[in-house]
Amino acid sequence: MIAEYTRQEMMAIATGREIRDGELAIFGVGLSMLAGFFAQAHHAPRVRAMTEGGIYGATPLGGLPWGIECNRISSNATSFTSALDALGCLVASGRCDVGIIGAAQVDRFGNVNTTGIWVGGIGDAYRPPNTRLTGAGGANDIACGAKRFLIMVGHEPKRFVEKVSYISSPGYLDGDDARQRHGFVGGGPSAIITTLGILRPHPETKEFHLDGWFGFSSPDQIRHATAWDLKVLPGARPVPEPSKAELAALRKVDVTGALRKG
Amino acid sequence: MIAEYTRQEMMAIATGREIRDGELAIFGVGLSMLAGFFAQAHHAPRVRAMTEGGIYGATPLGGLPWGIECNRISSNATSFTSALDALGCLVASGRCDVGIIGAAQVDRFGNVNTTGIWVGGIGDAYRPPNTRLTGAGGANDIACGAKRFLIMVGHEPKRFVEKVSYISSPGYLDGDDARQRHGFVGGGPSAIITTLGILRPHPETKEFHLDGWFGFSSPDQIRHATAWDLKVLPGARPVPEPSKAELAALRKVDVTGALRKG
Amino acid sequence: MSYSKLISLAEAVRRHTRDGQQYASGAALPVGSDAVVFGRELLRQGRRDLHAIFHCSTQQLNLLAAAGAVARVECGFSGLEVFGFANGLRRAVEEGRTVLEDYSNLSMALRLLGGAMNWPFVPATVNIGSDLQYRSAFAPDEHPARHKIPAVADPFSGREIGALSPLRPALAGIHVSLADPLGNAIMLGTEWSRFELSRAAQKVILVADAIVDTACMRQFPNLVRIPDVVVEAVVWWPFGAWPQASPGLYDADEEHMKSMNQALATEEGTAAYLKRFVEGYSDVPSYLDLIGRDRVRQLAQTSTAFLIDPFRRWLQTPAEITALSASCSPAGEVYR
Amino acid sequence: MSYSKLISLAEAVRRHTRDGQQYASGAALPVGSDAVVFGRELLRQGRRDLHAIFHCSTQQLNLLAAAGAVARVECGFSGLEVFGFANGLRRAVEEGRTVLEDYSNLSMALRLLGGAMNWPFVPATVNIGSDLQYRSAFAPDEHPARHKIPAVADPFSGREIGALSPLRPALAGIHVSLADPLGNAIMLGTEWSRFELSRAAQKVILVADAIVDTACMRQFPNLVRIPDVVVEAVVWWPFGAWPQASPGLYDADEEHMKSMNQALATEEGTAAYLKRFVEGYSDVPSYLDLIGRDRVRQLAQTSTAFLIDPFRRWLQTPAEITALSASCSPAGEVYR
Repeated sequence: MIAEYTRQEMMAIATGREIRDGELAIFGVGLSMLAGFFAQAHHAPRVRAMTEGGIYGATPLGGLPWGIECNRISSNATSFTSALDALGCLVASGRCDVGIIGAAQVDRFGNVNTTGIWVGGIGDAYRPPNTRLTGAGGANDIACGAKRFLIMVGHEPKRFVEKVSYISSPGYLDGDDARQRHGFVGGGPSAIITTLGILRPHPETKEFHLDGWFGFSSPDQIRHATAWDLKVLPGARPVPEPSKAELAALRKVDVTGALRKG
Repeated sequence: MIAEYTRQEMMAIATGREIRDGELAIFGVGLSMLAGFFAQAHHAPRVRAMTEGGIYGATPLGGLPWGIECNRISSNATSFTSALDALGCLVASGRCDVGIIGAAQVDRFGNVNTTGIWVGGIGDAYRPPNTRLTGAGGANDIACGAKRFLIMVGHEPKRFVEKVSYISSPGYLDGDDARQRHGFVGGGPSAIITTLGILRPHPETKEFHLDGWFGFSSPDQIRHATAWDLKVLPGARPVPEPSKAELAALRKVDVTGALRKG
Repeated sequence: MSYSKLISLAEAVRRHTRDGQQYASGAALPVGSDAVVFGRELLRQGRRDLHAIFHCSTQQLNLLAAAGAVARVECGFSGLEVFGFANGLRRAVEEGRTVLEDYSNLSMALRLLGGAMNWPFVPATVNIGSDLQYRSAFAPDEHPARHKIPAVADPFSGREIGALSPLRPALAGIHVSLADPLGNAIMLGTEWSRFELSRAAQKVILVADAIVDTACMRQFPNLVRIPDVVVEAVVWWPFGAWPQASPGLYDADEEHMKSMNQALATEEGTAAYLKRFVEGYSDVPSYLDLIGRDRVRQLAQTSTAFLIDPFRRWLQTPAEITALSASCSPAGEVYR
Repeated sequence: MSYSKLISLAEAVRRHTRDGQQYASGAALPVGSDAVVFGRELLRQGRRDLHAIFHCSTQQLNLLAAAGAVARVECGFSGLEVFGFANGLRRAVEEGRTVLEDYSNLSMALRLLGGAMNWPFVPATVNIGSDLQYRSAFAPDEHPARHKIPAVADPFSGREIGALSPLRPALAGIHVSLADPLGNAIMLGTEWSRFELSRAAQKVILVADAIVDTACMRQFPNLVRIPDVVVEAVVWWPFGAWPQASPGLYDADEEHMKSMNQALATEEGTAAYLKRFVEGYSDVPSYLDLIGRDRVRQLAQTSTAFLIDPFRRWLQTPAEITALSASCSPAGEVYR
């Protein structure tokens, strides 16, 4: 008898499973923070969590923070420093083990667009986007510097595109060893965790392949929700459903039930 | 009737007179700090003093500090930051109005050596100095960045040399507009205040000329104590002796009478 | 001897701002410490055509852009975190009224550091290889952009990295938790990039939620990350970051965060918002009335309130602050 | 869940140091906060051939160099301020036993910043045009030196400035006023470059004058400039900076500053000093006996003592500290 859970909860748990005990991890707000603190509550008690504002040693109190300077994350911190410290000294330096970022669009090489949507592409001369999004924020810095990073994104064809119209945060650029040209100290995206399954990069080409699907989805469904010709990794398999302990840990973190609405 | 005073006191007062009210000023320990706080006590009540450790708003308590992190300067500060802040954000940036530095040797263009004495010169290959001195410390940063700086030094021929054997802190290098080659934001040394008088740079050549002598010294005596052919600025004249108010202000700062021993 | 730098918000904006100015604020995260009330006053005095430098978007930038006062903006993040897109800024950018140049959050901090240090450029190992480097809204015809983040070769290894342009904004309005009348300031919560901004800006005006006696600063000098020597003026304005949060003092006003952002999504909504929440107060008391005294009390019941406890004994009352401000003339009178 | 990182000084040196290592300390000014007792323990355990990175010379570097344990050193200031030249270091340099590479105080801080940021180089608008750039003790035959502070052209203006090499020392021993068992630290007084060093070093060991409960850090998170995430181990050692000062806790021991520096001026004096003040104690109590209990009490009567007042209620007693240390195994046991 499997407990009931939402797609958002499955995505958060699958993301949390990627985080290992003792790691130095940077979380953004929202889903990313829930996934991270779920990992801490469940299997990674010694995870060293921080935010890009340089908030250390804190766990959210009284619900999901509205932002990384929300008082809900500032009420039990052991250290407050700065963006330069967190994103510079600890992330861009290559010291941070893992970061979690979101995406409006992601492409086959794991490049992320959070800057804007240009109908018909930008063109040669830059023009304002038809839909302005949030910009790169700290995600570009995580994508360049963290040893690895995870991308969390809802699985829809308009989001999983052949080529993003603007690279806000670099994945593997045009694949293979393209990251090396820029000397990035970070290793690149290790997984894209979606509302339907998990994609991982091919070890050589760095193209993202299907590696796992959830109990409520299927490889076919995922391929249909992906605008590029999604290949499947050898060994791809169903992702284990959330255990009772996992769900209990996640729901303890998700005080306000934000993920149960999804 | 002129009050009695020592050569060290005259030098400190002459240096303090160079500091104007409201200026942002960086002081080192010892003579430099006494001269600076004398100015604050006497004619520059709004001088904004700091040390290279980023100690702001402090005045020495209980005597001359042993160093710029001595508790005597840490007991009434309004802000403690760091070397990067004080020497970088405020001095190297060009923001600081005036700094005071010392010298083991100074040459005709106001270049300062505090690194070492090499008998017969260093030669082409670097070798350890015969006498190792204290190194550049923050003086190089002041010499490059402060809008102007003052050099305080005992007037002896071995200290006033044609060319220093090692430039620890740049004055006008080889004169004229040599500083501009390096794009220094700071203006260079505006005066050398010695135990015998005051030297100032020629406006064009930047060679230091005699501009003033003390009550107890004379142009001849100063020329004899200078190893280069010291020229005299038009308008050079005796430096006014310390007033009673100046001496009283200085001695209030020089609690332990460090300057009266000199 | 020390001089009070306390002046009114209206006077600070009158004296130190002008149309077309490079104005930096928002040096805190989208829901946190930002001098939002400084932006309201800019609009009250009709400033426009601003070149805004915001490390992150905040409700201040959202409002200024919605009101049409921002010609150009450089920032690292243009949303409002969990509150979604910044609708006013978004609308201004999509309509081409505001030109937004994109960087990352680290890059903005580095550019402020470079300004503080007065470096000609800052080394960048981030933003390179992405469209943050290749696309420039300020130089739209360059593709790839050549002057936004040009390449520079490391002289030690030959490796090519990026060079960021330093920022030296003409004016910064910086929100702090506590300031003394001299301009010494304590920030509670992440500094974000307020330390770097306070050194990079050519002129700094503090907007403090509370004023404390200088004795507080002498007790906690390591907390005084903005010393008076870099500060031009101090403005006292409680709830100056509202509807955003100020750790130790008040929580974010979630209801107003949402309703404000919703209003700024349209021109009509913006007009109504301006009428009510920009023009609708004349001083601190009527501003607090506008928020609602009950709301004010409730927001101050923050779980972070204990952070302010060590400083309570030095807090100045409104009457004391008024007395200190009155003693401040342009020539700078002695206050103690 | 949290884990105690408290270990003994002897164990810290045994586990984390080795001959020939790049060891950074002295990240405070010559008369202030420095982990001097860490240097004593390095000598007790016979470490040698060290590559020392000292922002400024201190009595620690003076002692290590006098004892012949330093092969190379990079620093910005090699004196002892009003106490004069550092005789031990001076002697080692003049005799060619220690090779000293000169920088300025800002350059050392910048090089640590560059290491913390993992930049390939750091822009330098100082040190250029002087012999700090043209002369290299590490590359004596190059004149002018080409690799110490090479030129780099600003890609925006073409202006040529200098490029400093970043520092990433293998180990840093950092003196702090207060630490908790997790490795969160508060520094009182100037940070000098301890913030940058704590991020630049590959491994950080804190030497704390006093241990406080983590509740202290949660009350003053803005004072915790070194968070536990960058710290490997915490050593409790009161008067660990002696004979130098620790603001809030003790003054410089002027008599010992002088007699120590005098002793280090000769080989015989150094041998006598090592016998008495390096080998002459076995633990914290016998170390304090060696200083002299009266002297200890007198040095603690500092005019800065009020700086520690806000933290007194969280100070741990020696017995509490011992209990916390005992709970620390290499596998990291939970302490609370």
